[in-house]
Amino acid sequence: MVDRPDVALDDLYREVVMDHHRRPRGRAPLARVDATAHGFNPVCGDEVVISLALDGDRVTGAQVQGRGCAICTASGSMMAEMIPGHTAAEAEATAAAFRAVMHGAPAPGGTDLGDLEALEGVQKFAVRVKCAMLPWVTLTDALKAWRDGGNEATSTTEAQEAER
Amino acid sequence: MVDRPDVALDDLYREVVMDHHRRPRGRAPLARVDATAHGFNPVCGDEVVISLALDGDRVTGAQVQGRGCAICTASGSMMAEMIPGHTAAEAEATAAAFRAVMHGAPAPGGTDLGDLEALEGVQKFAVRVKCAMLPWVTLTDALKAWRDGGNEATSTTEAQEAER
Amino acid sequence: MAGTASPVVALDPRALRARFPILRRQVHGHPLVYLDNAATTQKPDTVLAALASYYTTSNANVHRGVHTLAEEATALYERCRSRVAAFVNAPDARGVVIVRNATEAINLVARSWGATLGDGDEVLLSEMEHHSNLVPWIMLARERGVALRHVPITADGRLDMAALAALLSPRTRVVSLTAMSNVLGTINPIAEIAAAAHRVGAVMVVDGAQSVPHMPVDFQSLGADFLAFSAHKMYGPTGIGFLVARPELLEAMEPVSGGGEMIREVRLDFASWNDIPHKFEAGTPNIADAAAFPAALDLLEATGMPAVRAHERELVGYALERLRALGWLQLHGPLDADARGGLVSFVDPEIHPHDLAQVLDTRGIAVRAGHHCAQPLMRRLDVAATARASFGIYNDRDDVDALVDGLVAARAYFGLAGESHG
Amino acid sequence: MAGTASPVVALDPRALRARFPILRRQVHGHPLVYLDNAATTQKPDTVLAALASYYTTSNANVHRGVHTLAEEATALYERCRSRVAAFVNAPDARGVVIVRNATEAINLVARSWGATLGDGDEVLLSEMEHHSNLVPWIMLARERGVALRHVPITADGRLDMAALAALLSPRTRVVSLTAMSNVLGTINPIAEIAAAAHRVGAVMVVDGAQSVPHMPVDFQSLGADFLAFSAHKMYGPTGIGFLVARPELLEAMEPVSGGGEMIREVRLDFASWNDIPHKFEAGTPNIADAAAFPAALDLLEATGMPAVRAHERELVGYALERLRALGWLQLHGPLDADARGGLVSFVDPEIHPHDLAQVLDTRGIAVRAGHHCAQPLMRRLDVAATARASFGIYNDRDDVDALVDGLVAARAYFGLAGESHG
Ligand SMILES: Cc1ncc(COP(=O)(O)O)c(C=O)c1O
Ligand SMILES: Cc1ncc(COP(=O)(O)O)c(C=O)c1O
Repeated sequence: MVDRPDVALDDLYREVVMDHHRRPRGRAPLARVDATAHGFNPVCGDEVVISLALDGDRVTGAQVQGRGCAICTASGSMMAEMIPGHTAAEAEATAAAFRAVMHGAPAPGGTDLGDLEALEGVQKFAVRVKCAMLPWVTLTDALKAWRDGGNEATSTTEAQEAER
Repeated sequence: MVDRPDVALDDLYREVVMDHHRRPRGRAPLARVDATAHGFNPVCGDEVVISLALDGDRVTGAQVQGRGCAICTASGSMMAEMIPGHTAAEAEATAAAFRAVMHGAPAPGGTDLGDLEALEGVQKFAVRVKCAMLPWVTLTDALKAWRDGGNEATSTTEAQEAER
Repeated sequence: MAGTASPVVALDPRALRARFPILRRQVHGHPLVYLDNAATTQKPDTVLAALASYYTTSNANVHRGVHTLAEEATALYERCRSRVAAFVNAPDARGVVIVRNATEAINLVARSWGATLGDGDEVLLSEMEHHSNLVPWIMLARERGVALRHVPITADGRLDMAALAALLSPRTRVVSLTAMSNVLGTINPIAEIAAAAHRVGAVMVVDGAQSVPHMPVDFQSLGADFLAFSAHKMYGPTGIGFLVARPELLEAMEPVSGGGEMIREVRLDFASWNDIPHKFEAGTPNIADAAAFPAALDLLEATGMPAVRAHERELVGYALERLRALGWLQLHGPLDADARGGLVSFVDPEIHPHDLAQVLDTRGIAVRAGHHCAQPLMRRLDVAATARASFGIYNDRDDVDALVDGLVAARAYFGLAGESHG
Repeated sequence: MAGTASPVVALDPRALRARFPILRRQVHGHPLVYLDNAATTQKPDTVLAALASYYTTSNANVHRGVHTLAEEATALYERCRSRVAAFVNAPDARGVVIVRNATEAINLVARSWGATLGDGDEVLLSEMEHHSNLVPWIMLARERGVALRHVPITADGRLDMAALAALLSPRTRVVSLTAMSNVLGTINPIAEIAAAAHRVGAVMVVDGAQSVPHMPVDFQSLGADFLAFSAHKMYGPTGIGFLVARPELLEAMEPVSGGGEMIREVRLDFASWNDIPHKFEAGTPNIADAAAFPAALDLLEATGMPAVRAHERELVGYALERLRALGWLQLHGPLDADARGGLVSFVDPEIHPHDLAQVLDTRGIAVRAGHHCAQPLMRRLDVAATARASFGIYNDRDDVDALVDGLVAARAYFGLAGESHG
């Protein structure tokens, strides 16, 4: 049997998480879309579509659509709140830091994860890590496609979470 | 674990069997060959070639060549001794009766198995049944090919012993 | 098995439960309530004992050895084949190919029998199929230009039989359908469909992954040409499954995998094949699990498949009733317990199935949440995922009650109204 | 494992033997002397315990479930993959595909990587290959017109390296060779051959069925592109084997089997694939045996593969010496123990191998008699069959002595002269 400390549900569904889940931010359509990506979790069928407005390399607006579980929805909502005002590179650094935390590593020094810290408990639930990562994996893809000159991408949690 | 009564080696290698094994009959070439078949046991690589001379539907001579284990050799030797003088149908009946015995059934009433009775003990050694049957399977094929108008056939113990 | 007309003796889930050591386990401080039997079932003590016995007394490689262990191992391995043949009333044990799972069985048919198909030929599937009965045919369509047709489902989750009749034509070469949906529970009228398939000259492939473990299945009276199922869904070990086929069809098929056991004669640049079923079993097979599986068949036969079906029919009826009474759930599949196997898929419109399963897990209740390897069906039902509770011989009404309590608790946990309307 | 430079601590076969329950069995009233390890090995108590533990605590289907058992089963299954990767020093666990056996692994390469080959391309094999490394390529040759070339063997049973060099050309797309012959025992210089294969742009496929269980094998320092082996030959369960590959190669390959687990997205007439290695693992895998196999790796790692090799090298040296001394046996393969693994094939010119094995069996000694799935090699050696004794970690000199006594007794039984010349 696998050693697994008993986990409380409240570790997963913290207050902040539930708040984002109930009133997800970033649902409103953007006036202009510079980058977009469609993310898909083949394990559970969850989908998100991330749309971004950029000014130079600074994200000015983010929309998160799709259907997902509480964790996925909350994670996307936090993202929509956090990244506008940041550069693409900063957003990517946040995604990387969040992935590190989800896989049990400490957040790289200096990264402020803000509300995302409330998702820290997800790391104890292996299957749910993909739920939390889906919006961020998709964001990374949207930014990559935007850099590469395209503006649309499709991604899955499997592809990017496989290395963990 | 499979229930398997303890078996003595002497059940397998009876005196008569050993005699046929040491001095196999029917090795001499025939003056005339009317039917022939090549038999092959893919489990162990044993091979026999049966050649028959026929007069009408009566077998007048049999040659058994090839390389095989003691059981296979003895069985072929007994065959070479038994079937000349018998009709094709009689030879086939003997083959059928011997197969029945090898698979644990009583010999059909009226069949005289002669020396073959000494191979009765083989039935307790599942893998070795194919060794004993190889010459007979091949004989059956030779006769079948002869009836069908051809005069050559190839057969394996797998093909004909599969139904057991 | 087939043809015994003895009256159905009700099974005793409590007595059966005692035979499954894992059911004494606690999960998060609660006794395990295992409701994920459609994914895989638990294993009785006798299967574990048979496994251990094989390895501690008779382990050897099969088919080629003279020594005692090899002979015993071969006999045990072949015994599995004949037991399986008898269990589904196959015409001949030579028609039983031992594979890894139902998926491999269907792939074998799609690849090997499928190699006789080409442009203009059609394969008829349905909207309720598991990926294992879709993807092999999609691969075949890509390779050989075969056209795939799909029987739609009705609003209550049954095959649309009128549409099926209209889709059958002389171009139809294969009809491949699940006998019981792993999402909707629907039991399909296979015998009727097989007869129709045969009338147009098609072969009938039956995905029995869900039916063989849960109801009497008679290969011959179904009129099946191929039947695929997995041991692990019928109280047997993982890693072993079966393709049961009419021997004549297997005779005509080419092997898809080459190696030891499956050959007759090999030269450096030439090989000929062994007889069926061996020509489809390349390499050392899963001997131990084959040796152990008959212990699972013993249990099912001693319980009686009619009794298994009656028990699960009763249980799914009770579950449907209690789940409907909650008032807030979407239930998928026919609401008539006679038309469905012992599983129920549901969606709480306000709680994602993943979250629901998570809450249930903290109460020791194991249900599955997801697309159940049926993405096209999810799309048809217009859901991303469902939660699914699926029953086995050891489940009883208490398990259903625990599930219902858990669903109510989940609503409370997520701050939603959750008054039972029942 | 790889790179540990600790001195080789000799293994203690008696202590190891105590770990294998079956070795306490009697056969025909004699203690079992198991000398058929090249066909399959016996299983230690820890593997049996791991199997039982999986089924009694964590059994569930993998990869798709939220519930605790599903999470545990998934972790155990994936742990097998990473343990195997570490054991052979693979660059990445994503390069480890879990299959049924070595045969399936080679078929996967021949079918999937082989689909990139065509007319004019060549596959280089050898005269000493097992059917499992011949037939998949024969099937490929039939389908795609690829030409097969075979490295001949020398009189003492080694690859003819000069001939190999001459056969390699830019047309050679695949070199697929056994690292250790299951008949001759010959250990082939794979690293050297892989380097030569890479120079002409071919991929190197290594049949590790006999080498991985019996000597240190380092995927990266061998320069292998693909490595195939079976758990059942290395003290693990039947029904599970591995294809270890460079991940880039797997990425570029198409799956050969479709179904659950291996997909990304499925529509009725379209499917896309999951990431490696999952895209090659369709359907419910052999979870229990994957969960149990690391216990066998524990034993091998604790013993140390250098110690395993040293033990078997010593034993085969002793066996060669004693068998030669009998004076009447034909021995096949190199006579130098450094050049061969722990097995020896022999023929008594006056007793057919089947009869020899039968006599040995009545004394409790299990050896294999037959063509050992190497018919072309038998033809090359001009024998119908050989007898083979193959060693494992629990065998010792007493077992060799019992074998030699049995061979003498067989001569007596068949009324042949059988004076030992040694
Ligand atoms: C050299 C070699 N290759 C391949 C195999 C095939 O192994 P398996 O039957 O486990 O697939 C064997 C064993 O029989 C072998 O000895
Ligand atoms: C209807 C149906 N078909 C096929 C399968 C595939 O079974 P397996 O994964 O054992 O191959 C399943 C189970 O997952 C199923 O429910």
